[in-house]
Amino acid sequence: MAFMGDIMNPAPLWHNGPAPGAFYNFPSNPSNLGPVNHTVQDFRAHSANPITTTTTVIGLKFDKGVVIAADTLGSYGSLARFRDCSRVMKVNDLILLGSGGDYADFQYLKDIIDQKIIDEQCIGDGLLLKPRSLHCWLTRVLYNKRSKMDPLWNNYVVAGIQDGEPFLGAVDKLGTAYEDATIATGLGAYMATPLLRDARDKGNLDEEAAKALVRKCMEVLFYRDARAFQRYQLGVVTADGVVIDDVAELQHNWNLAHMIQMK
Amino acid sequence: MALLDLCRLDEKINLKPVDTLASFQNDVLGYSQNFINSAQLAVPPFANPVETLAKFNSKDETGRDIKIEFDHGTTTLGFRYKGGVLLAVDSRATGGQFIGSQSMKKIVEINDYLLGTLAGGAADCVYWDRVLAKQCRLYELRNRERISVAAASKLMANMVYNYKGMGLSMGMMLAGFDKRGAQLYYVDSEGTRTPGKVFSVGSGSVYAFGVLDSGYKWDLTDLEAQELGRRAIYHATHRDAYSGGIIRVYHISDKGWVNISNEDCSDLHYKYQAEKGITEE
Amino acid sequence: MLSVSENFPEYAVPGAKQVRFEPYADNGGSIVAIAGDDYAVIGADTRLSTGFSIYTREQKKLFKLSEGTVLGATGCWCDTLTLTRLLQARMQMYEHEHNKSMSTPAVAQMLSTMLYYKRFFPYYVSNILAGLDAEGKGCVYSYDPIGHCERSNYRAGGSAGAQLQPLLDNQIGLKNMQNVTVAPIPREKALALLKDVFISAAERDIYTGDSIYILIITANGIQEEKFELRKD
Amino acid sequence: MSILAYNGGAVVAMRGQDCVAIATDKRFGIQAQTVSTNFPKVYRMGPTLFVGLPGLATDTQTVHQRLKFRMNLYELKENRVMRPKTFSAMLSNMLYEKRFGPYFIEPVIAGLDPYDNQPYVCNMDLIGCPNEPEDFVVSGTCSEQLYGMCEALWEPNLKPDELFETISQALVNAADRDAISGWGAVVYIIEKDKITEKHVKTRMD
Repeated sequence: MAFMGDIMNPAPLWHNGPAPGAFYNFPSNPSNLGPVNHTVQDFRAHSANPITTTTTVIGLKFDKGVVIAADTLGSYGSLARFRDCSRVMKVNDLILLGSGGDYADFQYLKDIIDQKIIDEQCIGDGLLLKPRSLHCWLTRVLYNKRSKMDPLWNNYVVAGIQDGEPFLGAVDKLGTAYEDATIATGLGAYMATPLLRDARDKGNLDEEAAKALVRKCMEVLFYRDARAFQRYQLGVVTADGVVIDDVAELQHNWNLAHMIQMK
Repeated sequence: MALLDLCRLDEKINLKPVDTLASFQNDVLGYSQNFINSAQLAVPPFANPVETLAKFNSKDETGRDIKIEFDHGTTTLGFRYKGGVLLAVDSRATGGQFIGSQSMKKIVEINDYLLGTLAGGAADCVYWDRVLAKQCRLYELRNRERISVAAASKLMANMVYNYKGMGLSMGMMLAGFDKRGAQLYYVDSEGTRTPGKVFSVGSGSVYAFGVLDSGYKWDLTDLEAQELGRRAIYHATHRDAYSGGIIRVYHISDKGWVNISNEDCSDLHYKYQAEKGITEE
Repeated sequence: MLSVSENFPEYAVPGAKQVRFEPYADNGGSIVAIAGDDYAVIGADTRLSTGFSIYTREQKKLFKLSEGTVLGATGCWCDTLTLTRLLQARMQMYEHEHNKSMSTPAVAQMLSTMLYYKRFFPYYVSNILAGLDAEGKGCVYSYDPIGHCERSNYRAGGSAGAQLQPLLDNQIGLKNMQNVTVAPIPREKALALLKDVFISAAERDIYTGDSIYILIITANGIQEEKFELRKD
Repeated sequence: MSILAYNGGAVVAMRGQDCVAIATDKRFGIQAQTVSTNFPKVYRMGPTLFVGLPGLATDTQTVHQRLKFRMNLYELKENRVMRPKTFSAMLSNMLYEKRFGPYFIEPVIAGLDPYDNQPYVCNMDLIGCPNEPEDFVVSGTCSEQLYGMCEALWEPNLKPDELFETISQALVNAADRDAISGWGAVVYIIEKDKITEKHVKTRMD
C-alpha cells in the first residue's frame, strides 16, 4: 500500500492504533474518519477565528476635537463574560485609539503601540507620533497580517489632532482604511451613523453637544445590540490633550415593557 | 551610556546611522521582486492557489460577490507552408461573459524574426512573452546571433514549468525564421512543447481546424495561405461566443514577420455573404 | 500543526464563531476615463461602501502619480491603498534615479508588472490609468486584476463598468452607427459625457453615488472638478 | 455558468408616446457554441401584445406554448381581447405555480391596452414578481449593459421612429459587450393600428 499521508500526519502503521507522534483519536471521533484535507486555516493560522469579541466603537468630530466611545463588554460568544474591557486607549497627548472585534488581538497590538510610545519618549527629541501616521502604521500592520492569511480580527478608530485640525480615521481587519467626520463600526454603522451624520448635516457641534449625541448613540445601541453593555468609556481629544472619562453608566428604562401584552 | 544599557534602547531603535534610502528601497523591492528577477513571483500564503483562489472568488464577509475575472483570449492559429509561417488570430478579450475588449493584440512581437501568439490567460501570455523577449535579446548579445525558435520555445516551456499546477493558463505558439528555416512550436502552461506544421489554440480552435484542415496543403501560395487563415478565424468568430473582433494575419518569411491585414470580422462576414449571394433575410 | 477547531472537538471553545476569513472585500466605486488629442479626462465616484452600508461619501479614488499621469483605482480598498502606495514609492525611486518623472506608458508597463507579481494572490482592484503620452497625446490604459494592460481612447471600470462601457462604445466609439467617422472628441463634450455617464450609473448601481471628482490632464497641468450625484 | 446563461440571449422593451417597442437578439447557443442565429425570443400573443422570454431556451418554448393555451382559453371564455395587465397577472401566476422548481426565464411583456391604447411594459423575475415601470425594462444575459444603455438613451414621449432608433442602439450596443448575446436582432414597434417588424443588421461574432 503506497505511503498515504505526509509528514504532518503520517499514515497509521496499523489500524485503530496510535500513529507515531499523533494524539490517539478514538475511532468513533468524526474528525479522523475523512482524510485530513488541509484547509487554508491549517497553515500557520493562529487567531483566524475571533474568540472574545467586543462590539461597536463610535467616533465623532466636533469643532475643536474628536470624541470616541466604546462599551466595556468582552463577549465570549453569547456569554457576557468580561465586563470591564477598556477599549478606548490614550496613545499620547495627540491620539486616542478605540478598538472593536477580538479583544486579545487588541491587547497584543496595544502593548506594541505602548512600547512604540515609550521608545519615542526615550529618544526625547520632542517629536510626538501624530494620528495620521499611527493610522497609516495600523493600516500597514493589519494589511500585512491579512496578506499572510493570519489576520488581527479588529477594527480601529484613530482620533486625534493632526497639525491643529481634528483627525478621525478607521481601519478594519483587512487594512481597509479611510477618514471621515463620523465613524461607527459594527452594528453602529447601521444604528449610530445615521444619527451622527444627521446631526453633523445640521451644523457643526461643540464638545458638549458631541458628547451628548454620542451618549445617545450608546443608549440606542444598548437597547438594540445584543452584545452591547450599559457601562461605556468616552474619550475626548482636543488641542489641549486627551481626556478619558471614567466608566459611565447608561440610564436605561424599560417602563414601556408593561405596555407589551403577551396574550 | 548607562541609560542606553539600562533601557536597552539600542535593541529597539537602530541608533547607528544607516542609509534610510536603501532600507526604503528594500521595502519597496520586497513588494516587487519581479523587477529584479522577472521569473520570481510572490509566494502566496496558502497552498494550492487554484483551489484557494476559487474559494475566495465567491462572497466577501458582507455577502457581496467577489468576481476576480482574468481576461481570456481565445482563437489563434498558425501553420507552416512553402512560403514560411502564417499566423492568424482574433482580438476579443473576455472576462467571464463580459467582453473586455474587441481590439486586443494577441500576437506579441518578440523580435523581428520571432512572434508569439496569445491564448488563455491574457496577462499570463503577455507577461511571459515579455520575459522571453528579454531572454532572447540577452541570448543575441551573448552569442552574437539570433536565437533559434526551438531554443526560445524551450526557454518559455522551462519558465512556465516552474509554476505548473499553480493556475497559469497559457496556450501559445512561437513562430519564427531561423537557420533551420520557418519554425512553429506550441508551448502551454502545462509544460507541453511540441514543434508542428498546423496548430490552432483556444475555444474557437475547433471551428478554425475545420476550415484549416480542409484547405491546407504544403504548397499554398502566400495569398491562398493568408485567405485560408483569415477564413478559418472568421468561422471561429462566427460560431464561438468567446472569439470575435478584428482578424489579424501575420506572415513570417526569411525577411522576418509582416502584418498582412487587420480586418473587422463583421465586415468580412457581410463581404463573404455578398460573395455567396445571400442578402439580408 | 493540526487545527484546533477541527481535530480536537472537545477543546472547541463554545464561544468561537467558526467564521472563515475572507481576505477580499468589494468596496464598490466606478471610474471612467476618456482620452482626446491633447487631453485626458478621468472621473471616479467618492462612495466607499461595504455590504449595503456606506463607509464614507467622500473618498477620493484618483491618485495623482505625476503631473501628466493619474491613476483611478477601486475595488478591494485595502489592496487599492497598498498598490497605490507602492506605485508612488516606485515612481519616487525612478525620479531619484533618472532625475525626471516617468512617462505615462512607462507607468502603465510598471503597473502591469507590479500587478502580475501577485499573480497567485491578486490585488482585487480595477485600475484605469489616464495621462498624456510622450508626444503629448491623451491615453487611457485599463487593466484586469493580474495586470493585462490595454490602451484605448475611453474606458469604464469598477462596479458600474459593465453598465457604462457599452454606452461609451456607442457615444464615443460611435459603434453601430452608419455614415459616421470616428474622431477624437473635444474636451467639453468629453466632460459633459462623463457627467451624464455617472448620473446614469448612480441611478442603477447602488455602489456608485454621492459625488464624483474629475481630473483634467492637459499639457499645462491637472485641473480638478467636483460634481454632485444622488446620495441614495 | 448560471443556467439562465446556458443559451444566452437578451430582450428589452421601451415605452414611447402612444407606442411601445420590444426587441430581442436572435442567438441560440449552447454555452460558447452558437447553434442557430434565427431564434428570436419575442412572441406575438395578441394584436397589440408581445412577450419576450429570454433565458433557458427549452423553458422559453414551453412557457410560450402554455401561455398561448391559457390565453386562448381566456379569450374563448371571455370573448374579448386580453389586456396586457391581465396577461402579466396570468404569466406571473403561472410562474409562481412552479415556485420551488421554477422556469428559468425572465419574461418581458410589452403592449398597448386594446381599449384605452395605454402603453404598457412589464418584466418579472423567474418566479413571477411583476415590475411595471414608466420607462423601460430589460432582461437576459446582458441586462447590466442594457441598463447602462437604456438609462442614458431613453427619454419620455418618444415617437415611434425615434423609439425604434433608441431601442435598436440600446440592444445592439449592449449585445456587443456580451459574449453570448447578439447574432442579429429584431425590433417590433407597436402602435394603435400598426405593428412594424424590423430586422437590424448587427455584428455576427
